[in-house]
Amino acid sequence: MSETPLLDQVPDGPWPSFVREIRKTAEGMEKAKAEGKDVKMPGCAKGLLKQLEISYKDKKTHWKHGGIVSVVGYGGGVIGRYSDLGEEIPEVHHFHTIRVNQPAGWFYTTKALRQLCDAWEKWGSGLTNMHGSTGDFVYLGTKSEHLQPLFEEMMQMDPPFDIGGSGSDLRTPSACMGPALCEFACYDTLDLCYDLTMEYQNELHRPMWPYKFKFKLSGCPNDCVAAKARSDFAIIGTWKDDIQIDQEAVKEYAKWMDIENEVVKLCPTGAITWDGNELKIDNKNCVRCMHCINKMPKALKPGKERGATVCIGAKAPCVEGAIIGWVAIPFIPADKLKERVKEIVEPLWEWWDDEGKFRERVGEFLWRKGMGEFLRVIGQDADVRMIKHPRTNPFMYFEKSELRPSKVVEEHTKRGMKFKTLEREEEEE
Amino acid sequence: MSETPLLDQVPDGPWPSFVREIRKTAEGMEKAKAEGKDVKMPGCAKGLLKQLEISYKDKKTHWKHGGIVSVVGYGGGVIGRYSDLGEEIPEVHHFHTIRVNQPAGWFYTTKALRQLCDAWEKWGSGLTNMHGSTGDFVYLGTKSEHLQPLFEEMMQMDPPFDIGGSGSDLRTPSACMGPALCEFACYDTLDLCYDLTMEYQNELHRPMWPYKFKFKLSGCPNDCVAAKARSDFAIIGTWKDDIQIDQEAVKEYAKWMDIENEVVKLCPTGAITWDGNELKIDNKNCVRCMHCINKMPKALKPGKERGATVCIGAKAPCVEGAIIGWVAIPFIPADKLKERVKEIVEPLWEWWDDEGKFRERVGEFLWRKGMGEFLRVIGQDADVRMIKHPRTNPFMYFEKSELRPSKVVEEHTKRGMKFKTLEREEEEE
Amino acid sequence: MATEKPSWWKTDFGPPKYDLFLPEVVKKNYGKWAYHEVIRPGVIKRVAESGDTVYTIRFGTPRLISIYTIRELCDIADKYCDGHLRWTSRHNVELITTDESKIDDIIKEVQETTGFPCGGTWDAPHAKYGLSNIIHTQGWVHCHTPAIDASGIVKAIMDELYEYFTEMKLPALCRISLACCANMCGAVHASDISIVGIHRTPPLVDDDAVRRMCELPTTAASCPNAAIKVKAKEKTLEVDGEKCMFCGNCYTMCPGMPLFDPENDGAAVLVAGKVSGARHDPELSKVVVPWIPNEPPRWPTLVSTIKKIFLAWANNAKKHERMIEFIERIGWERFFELADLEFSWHLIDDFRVPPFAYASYRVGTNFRW
Amino acid sequence: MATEKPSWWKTDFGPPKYDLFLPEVVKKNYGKWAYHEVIRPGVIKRVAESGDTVYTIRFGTPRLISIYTIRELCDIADKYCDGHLRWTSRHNVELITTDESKIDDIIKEVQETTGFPCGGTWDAPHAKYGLSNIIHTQGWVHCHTPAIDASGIVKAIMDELYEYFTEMKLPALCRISLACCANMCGAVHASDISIVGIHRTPPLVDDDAVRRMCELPTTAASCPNAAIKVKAKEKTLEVDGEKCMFCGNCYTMCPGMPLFDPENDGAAVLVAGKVSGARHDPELSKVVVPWIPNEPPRWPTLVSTIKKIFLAWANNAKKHERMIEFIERIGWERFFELADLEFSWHLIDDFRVPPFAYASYRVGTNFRW
Ligand code: SRM
Ligand code: SRM
Ligand code: SRM
Ligand code: SRM
Ligand code: SF4
Ligand code: SF4
Ligand code: SF4
Ligand code: SF4
Ligand code: SF4
Ligand code: SF4
Ligand code: SF4
Ligand code: SF4
Repeated sequence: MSETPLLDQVPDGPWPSFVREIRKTAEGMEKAKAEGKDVKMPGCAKGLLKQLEISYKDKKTHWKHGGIVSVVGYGGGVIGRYSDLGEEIPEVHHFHTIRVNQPAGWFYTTKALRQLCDAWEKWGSGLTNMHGSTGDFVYLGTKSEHLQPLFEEMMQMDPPFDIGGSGSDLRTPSACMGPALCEFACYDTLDLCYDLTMEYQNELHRPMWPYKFKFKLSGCPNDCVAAKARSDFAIIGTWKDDIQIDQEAVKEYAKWMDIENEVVKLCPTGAITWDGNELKIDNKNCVRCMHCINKMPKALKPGKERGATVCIGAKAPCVEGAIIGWVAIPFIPADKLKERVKEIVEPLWEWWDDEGKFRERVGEFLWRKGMGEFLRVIGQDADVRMIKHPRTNPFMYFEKSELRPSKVVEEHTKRGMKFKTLEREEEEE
Repeated sequence: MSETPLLDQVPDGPWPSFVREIRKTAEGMEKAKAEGKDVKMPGCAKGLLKQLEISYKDKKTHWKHGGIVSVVGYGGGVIGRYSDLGEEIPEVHHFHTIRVNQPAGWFYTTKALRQLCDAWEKWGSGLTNMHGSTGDFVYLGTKSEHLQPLFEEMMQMDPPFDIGGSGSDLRTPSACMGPALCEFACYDTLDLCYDLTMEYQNELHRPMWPYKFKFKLSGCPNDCVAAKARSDFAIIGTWKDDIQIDQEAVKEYAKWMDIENEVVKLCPTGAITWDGNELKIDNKNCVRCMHCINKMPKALKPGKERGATVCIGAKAPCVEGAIIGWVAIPFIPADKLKERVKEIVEPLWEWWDDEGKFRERVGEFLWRKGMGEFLRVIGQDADVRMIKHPRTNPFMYFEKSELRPSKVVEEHTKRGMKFKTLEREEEEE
Repeated sequence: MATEKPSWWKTDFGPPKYDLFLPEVVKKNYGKWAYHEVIRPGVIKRVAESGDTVYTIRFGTPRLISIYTIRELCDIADKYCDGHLRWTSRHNVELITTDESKIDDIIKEVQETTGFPCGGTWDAPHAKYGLSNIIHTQGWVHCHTPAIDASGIVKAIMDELYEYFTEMKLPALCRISLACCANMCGAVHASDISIVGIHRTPPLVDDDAVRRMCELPTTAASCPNAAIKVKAKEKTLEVDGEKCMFCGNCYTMCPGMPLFDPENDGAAVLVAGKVSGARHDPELSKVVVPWIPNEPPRWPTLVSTIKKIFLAWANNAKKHERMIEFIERIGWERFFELADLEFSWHLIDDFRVPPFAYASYRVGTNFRW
Repeated sequence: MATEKPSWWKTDFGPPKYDLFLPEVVKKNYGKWAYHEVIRPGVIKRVAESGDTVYTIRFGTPRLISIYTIRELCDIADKYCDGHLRWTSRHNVELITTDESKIDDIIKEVQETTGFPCGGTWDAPHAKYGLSNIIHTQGWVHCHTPAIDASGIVKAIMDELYEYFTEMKLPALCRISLACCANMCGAVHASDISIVGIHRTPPLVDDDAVRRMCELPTTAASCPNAAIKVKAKEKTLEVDGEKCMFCGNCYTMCPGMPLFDPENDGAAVLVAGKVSGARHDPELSKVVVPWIPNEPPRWPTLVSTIKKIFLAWANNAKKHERMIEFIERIGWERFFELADLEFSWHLIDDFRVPPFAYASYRVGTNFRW
């Protein structure tokens, strides 16, 4: 009888099977070993199958908390993992993953990929995730003692591959394909992603903050990397001026497309009219949702005054509830993005690092501190575009500078009352 | 120069002036006194003018916290009020209000009103609020020593008038005119209001709960007493079956009304169609918002299966933020209302009384406790109509009875773990 | 006090039963009304299934009314209405008659005697809406916590918007309300336009009063922002001015915590609340102007701000489009422009209970320029 | 460790710059694409302003892939694509070519060698949408906190919905995702349909482990429901089972707080999240099925529930109408009926931070029967 009767049932059905991938790896690694290749963990994939079979039987995981494992000079990027069946299945006693910083947009050459495979055939399980949810290329399963030599091999690849983020640090930024392949891109996602990644190598590699922090970059509001839901700092391409219309191309579409029902009526603000001849957009009323552009890519294009909106705070539900990022900076022109993003994010980090609680994401931190303080920290004014609607309670703070001189204020001052202020560490400045 | 130069400016403009009312009262009271009537506080209205003038100059109130003042046998219904200018203006040193329980729907006879006026001319300031925000007829301003004799006079009126609520008790229920004058009423608001008021006289008159509790009754979702926003327990008339349509009357409207744009297109669920001849309503899709009925009262009527929805928890923003009541009981048939409302509200009060915190309104209490417990307390199942949308987090409670038998549950039980349960005081039953 | 009670003595007898006060025609047609028509501003004709007809004639009042005025109204009701009248849920008074021919006289007499104008109705079938009275509270006339007066402001605003009360020329219902402090004794938290009194300085602790009259832990606990510390040794309280957002809750609990400052108290303006279910779900009001100073007796800045907002809506809304519906159509961006208001950080919710604030942040990038 | 470093030694050198990996035609037309067309399921033709054309051919993968599979893909990319390929943000791989004639061969070879199907695209202009891959996480393959497996469930669901991947026959975009615990390492909180692993029994405190490995106050503080008490004397922790809602946060902090129960762990199902701004603002997902047991290896109950929900939408939605848009049109009442789901009290939010829950309660009475 098979050693893995439960897993044997998985390959049923047409969708590609992860069990088949693990088996293929197990066979490949054994064969490579047999062929005399330097394969340090030939039985690892097979070990994983064994453990997985037990999980399928027990209906629970058999992985334990990882200790801290890493490579020289780095504080993160490796997730330590140990099996609680270590004695029974020593092949997976250690089963750490390494997060390898993917190239922006996930473009690869076969040459680069083959190097990554070769190194992993030697030092690891031969299994990967392409890709992790944050965007990294993930090496899945190796031993502590292989981490360092593997990384040294990565340093020497052409081009070399570096390690991504984990722990309470900057996580590996990721970006949609943007200008590389997409006609909708309102700024250069790949370039900004690369630039931020390079600028913040230290923040990426040495956990130092109250909790993790994620950048994700999408070239337009379609948001093909789900930045709005999955990154503390989402940079979403957009535009400010008028949608570009090619009326001739609209007419081409009109030949077969039901423009009235599928475009005009689905515009969320009713900003479009179509008289059978000309498509008109009331741009003051357009919220740049992308629907009409998505429907008629040959005829419509984002405007020419392009840039990005920053949405802040997105995260999963632990601890305070899930957050979809909210608008923090309504617009940064495309040519100012590199500079402005840094000017915003650096004081934000400093502030959060100083005053954030342990395991408090930036979103939760801002809930606690209020957007007023955030704006002051990053030196920006409030914009109505930041809110769905204004506050529903009259419980507002006022700074002392906003008060009129009065006896009461005087008396408070005399008594040493500290008033609310949005200036940071006023006294120290 | 006038004693009240600031208040003198108020009567400017066409809207009726409260200053004029106060002056008229001051004059009337003095005159009555002069005519030999038994007027205990002839200078009171004038005193109020004086104090008000000072407030207008100082831009602040001159009323102080009230102590507890009341009438024999009652714990509430009187708001004690003292002037901080008591020495300067002794006429308003005491200035308590008495909340008089208005008749449901605010219908009066002149006979009744004249009695109320006569008693107030004798024992009070001669000023009233018609009506207070909660709905009471408010006697505005008298002295502690007049409270009891005044109330005794109220007892002897024909019909007698009783005192309303204040403090941490049931507040005076109020109701829209409903079936008395309105064709939309889906249940008898006046009758239910009277019935509840009579049933809960003790709760109304003797503060006993963690905080106040308000009933308001509207005969349909138009909600002409703002029950959804202003009462802990809002009883809103509604129906379950099909809107009644008189097609001939629709055609009458069609002669001058733009049915397509003003009715069909404004239906929030797009449930209406009009082909110029017949108006059709997809009743499965109707949310009974009332718009089409409001527009065509001669042609459309609520369905025949009538009753009410209970929305719970509404209140002003102190302390946790303002609440518009949410759906707690989607439907109670009209003929079951008297019975069911009591069956629901009594265990709710008991529970809130036991476990509510000081100054915690029912809405806030339910936020803290969860709707699951509420449903169990009132013995009802959850209904999808209670929510705008299901929860956005997976942090659900499960009762022990919902768990499957398992080793883990056994071990927990062995160790004495108390599991979540929605049964109340299980152990005591 | 526990002496023998007289024979007429009673308690808990409750309000008069409503049916004692209903006009005959109402009793007869109770629950059997067929339809209504607003035949002119202030006058509603109600027709029963039986064919019976009744007219209700509505008048605006200042709410604070004299017993002498009530008697005048009684005189008129006796003369024309068989002694029947009612008040509405918005401080208006309605005279009730079955005789159409008496309407003019009633209007004339009420107006002449009391000064109360006829109006405040709305006519949904014809999409002609009048402005009703302003729901309001006590203010400096009676309450101990107000940051603004109530009646004086209402008067100043209604003077300015008078024509909208007496005519029906608005595109939709517009409810205005006022509360003199954050306790919001009115439907301020769910009105198309509303005014709420706010303080802007923390309580100035009066140690003596605190010691005499307050329970320290309860008062401290009453603060939603945990801004109050008990100073156990000194037997008093201390306020953290950086945390206080001036709600007045502590003062409600304890007279030793006054937070009045004539120069800094004032009014916030809210918009876009709604109660009825018509077309759009009920909605909480939202703050659009953080603060306007107290300017008695006529509050010119506040009045002109309200009028600006009112007209921005009235002149641009579609038929039946209430404030929230209007703003959702044009967007808050455009509303602030149209109403010539300034958006500032105060208007972004940062009230203590954080996810509630978040529910008002804008997710996604769909906004207008 | 602080020995002399070799000459090639470096750290913080970052990822390869993207342009090193871009195909020639992409470099040339970078930022200058004119439009795209989905010429058949899986194949997108992209035309640049210059007139240059490139084809991307998309294949579904199980995400967990072998280096041997990657090498196979490399072989094919070398043969047809000048050595260029990319992955998408949803675990799909795309081969890139400028030569239309190679498309058939690429599809055939990838399918035959790796078993990866061509598809996963959508065509908004023609309103024909394919289902893309399921974003998912580690599950029993690698993580220490999962309540369910990831890959095995994804496989079972995609087997069932396969035709929707290879054909484009959906009315709108539908994103499915899975996370194996409430940490939600995926876009589960904002997907049209999603599955999340949940526990249902409180942590079974392992006193020894707690003493050895955990900081007591930090672990206690990590509980969002304040369900954990420090037993200072015993140097361990105690859980209040009446307050715990099984989030696993304490276990993430402390290995001594395992909350696994094979019989009671399982999956919750959420719907109606969304990320793009198209037509409708982004939305959080909402729980519609509180719990389905773990049934490895094929999870039949979970799979059939997902399919039921999926079809209720696919068969009834209008063009371009995503799950949230669909449900907002028909109402949650109707959705539960259509998808044959039971509404229960678990689905009413009661998570600790109260006003957040309230934001999901229905105010007003506008609902359907
Ligand atoms: C590997 C990966 C899942 C995957 O299979 O792809 C992953 C795996 C883990 N995540 Fe994650 N997260 C991964 C992307 C995410 C994402 C998605 C994203 O980044 O777009 C999220 C949701 C977005 C967010 O940041 O909130 C996510 C939210 C979490 C959380 C909850 C954080 C929160 O604030 O609520 C935790 C808990 C924690 O940090 O302690 C967590 C914790 C973990 C840990 C480290 C478990 C733990 O308790 O410490 C997991 C290690 C699993 C393992 O054994 O390998 N992971 N995690 C993803 C990273 C791969 C990569 O680098 O590409
Ligand atoms: C008289 C009246 C205002 C008016 O001018 O009409 C009034 C006056 C007061 N209200 Fe009120 N409330 C009045 C209706 C309301 C309403 C409206 C309603 O009932 O429809 C509300 C909002 C709805 C609600 O219940 O939340 C209301 C919400 C409050 C609150 C805040 C309660 C909360 O949970 O947030 C307080 C504060 C308190 O209870 O300590 C309050 C407290 C007060 C106090 C007793 C002041 C205090 O701090 O103790 C006021 C006495 C004023 C005075 O000197 O006469 N009043 N109060 C209304 C009662 C008259 C009547 O019986 O008809
Ligand atoms: C008299 C009064 C009830 C009472 O028992 O006192 C009343 C009477 C009527 N209301 Fe009302 N409503 C009354 C307060 C309200 C309130 C409460 C409030 O303002 O605080 C509301 C909720 C306001 C809100 O949503 O914020 C209210 C929302 C409605 C609506 C919904 C309109 C909308 O578009 O939202 C209708 C329907 C309509 O327009 O015909 C309505 C309809 C009506 C009708 C047509 C009902 C009928 O068939 O008789 C009545 C006459 C309307 C008119 O004046 O032309 N009534 N009505 C109240 C009049 C107050 C006043 O003096 O102005
Ligand atoms: C390849 C990829 C970007 C990448 O850098 O990897 C991509 C590519 C495209 N997306 Fe996307 N989207 C990709 C993930 C996403 C995501 C993220 C996600 O799913 O996690 C979203 C947000 C999903 C959400 O809202 O929950 C996303 C929402 C859209 C939309 C919005 C559709 C809508 O109705 O909401 C469009 C517009 C459209 O339909 O044309 C779009 C449009 C497009 C276009 C047409 C852009 C273009 O002109 O090339 C691309 C091809 C579509 C096709 O397959 O037919 N893309 N797209 C991602 C493909 C993943 C996959 O393998 O399936
Ligand atoms: S987010 Fe916009 S720019 Fe980026 S790939 Fe998607 S559609 Fe293109
Ligand atoms: S982008 Fe969206 S909002 Fe703007 S016109 Fe097009 S469909 Fe309307
Ligand atoms: S709430 Fe309905 S029934 Fe009552 S008066 Fe208003 S419209 Fe008539
Ligand atoms: S009552 Fe409202 S929801 Fe129902 S059909 Fe009429 S307009 Fe539509
Ligand atoms: S709103 Fe405030 S100040 Fe005004 S009456 Fe109510 S409690 Fe008093
Ligand atoms: S006014 Fe409100 S916030 Fe300020 S100290 Fe008092 S209770 Fe606290
Ligand atoms: S979702 Fe939970 S169980 Fe799954 S990988 Fe993330 S942390 Fe691990
Ligand atoms: S599982 Fe979550 S709720 Fe339960 S004790 Fe642990 S941290 Fe608290």
